[in-house]
Amino acid sequence: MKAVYFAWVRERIGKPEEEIAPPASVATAGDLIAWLAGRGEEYAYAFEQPKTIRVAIDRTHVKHGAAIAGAREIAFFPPMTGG
Amino acid sequence: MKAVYFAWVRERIGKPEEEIAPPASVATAGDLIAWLAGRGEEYAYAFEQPKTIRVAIDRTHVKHGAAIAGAREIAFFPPMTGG
Amino acid sequence: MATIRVQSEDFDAAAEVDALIAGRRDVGAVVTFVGLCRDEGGRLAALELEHYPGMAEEEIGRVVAEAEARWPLMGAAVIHRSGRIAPGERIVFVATASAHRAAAFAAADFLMDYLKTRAPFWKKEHPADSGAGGWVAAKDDDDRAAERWAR
Amino acid sequence: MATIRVQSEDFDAAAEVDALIAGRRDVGAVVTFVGLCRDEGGRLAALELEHYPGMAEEEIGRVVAEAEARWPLMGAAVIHRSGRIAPGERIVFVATASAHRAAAFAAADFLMDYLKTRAPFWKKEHPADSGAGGWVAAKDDDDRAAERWAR
Repeated sequence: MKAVYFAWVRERIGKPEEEIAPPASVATAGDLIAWLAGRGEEYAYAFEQPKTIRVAIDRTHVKHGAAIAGAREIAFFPPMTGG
Repeated sequence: MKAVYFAWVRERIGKPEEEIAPPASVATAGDLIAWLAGRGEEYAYAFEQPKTIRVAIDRTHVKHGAAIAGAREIAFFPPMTGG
Repeated sequence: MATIRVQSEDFDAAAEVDALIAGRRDVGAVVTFVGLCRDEGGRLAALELEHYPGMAEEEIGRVVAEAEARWPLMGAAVIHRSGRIAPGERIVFVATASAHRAAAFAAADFLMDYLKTRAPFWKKEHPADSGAGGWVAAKDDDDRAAERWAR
Repeated sequence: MATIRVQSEDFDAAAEVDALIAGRRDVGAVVTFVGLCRDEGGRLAALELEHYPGMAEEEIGRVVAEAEARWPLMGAAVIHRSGRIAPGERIVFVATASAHRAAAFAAADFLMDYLKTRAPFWKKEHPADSGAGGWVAAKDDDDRAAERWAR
């Protein structure tokens, strides 16, 4: 699946998107945040406050408890500040 | 003092304004409405429902209990429907 | 300084907004309201707007001053037309500018509610058929809307 | 059919309103909101607006659909700019058209609150001095404003 990052999540990780292949034990958006946080210090920095991170699966907002099975694109970003 | 009329109050009375000289016993806006209503059938028709009539003294909304002493211009009109 | 005008001619809402924020870099929010003449399903040929010259402008000024006392406005404009207005035409314009959206929205909403119930304007309907026109009755809804702002 | 656009260029609010009501005689009320870039007392040189292409438009569409389900709208428009925006420039535009003002005001207010908290846009500040820019933090106020509309 494709992971995409925005705003300071993108800046901290250092890339806007990447293909990821989490193990089967990673079932929810929250699991995926924890798994990504373990991939290196830039990820640990981006996800240091997991509760702050918003997630969208296939361009729809989801909660951290949402299942990621079947997702093609998962986005991680800070709370929105548009408008 | 000058009395001015708007909307259906004006239409019923048949004139937009006139000079009036009520007796000293006419102390309030409400008194003035009652006095005007006795001036003829067109006035009786205009003021048949006194509570509906709004009053402005010298271009400021007032209640029927407001004193009219010193007023130069008293306006009588239905509830506003602008906007 | 607020813009307050009663006029028979149409207005240019965009130009009024531009004037409100010209040269400013502290305005974050502009809310506008435009009230238009509806044809009421084809029933209406036109509205005739009567007003109390002098008092109309003064009362709008008092309503704007009240809004400015309640919210931190950086500008406000109210334009109300008088005379004959056809369906689809603009009747009234309100604009408010503030640093933040909550004040701009609340002030514009307040201005319209207070204008409806306090500004001395009266609407008469000219029907599309040849029947006699009638004065529009004041709405209880408008009184209730204005009462929302009571202090 | 609502107008929904994300674009880097400025927009013409008057033209958008004209398009919303063109040829109609049943619209009685149009409310617009324009959000502008403030210079924060001279501190700010510009804002950089990042967005999630595709999702931004889709999410705005969902927010507009929610507004249309809640109020009897005759039209709605949302335009949100992206990229670098200087103080005094427009960032976002919302317009709502309805027969009556209460629906138009409520829907525009709702759209802004929901856009702020749901549409995937992020603001980064470019300071007027040479210091590093920073991402704007989401405001609790905005969350509370959005919660006003919870059902």
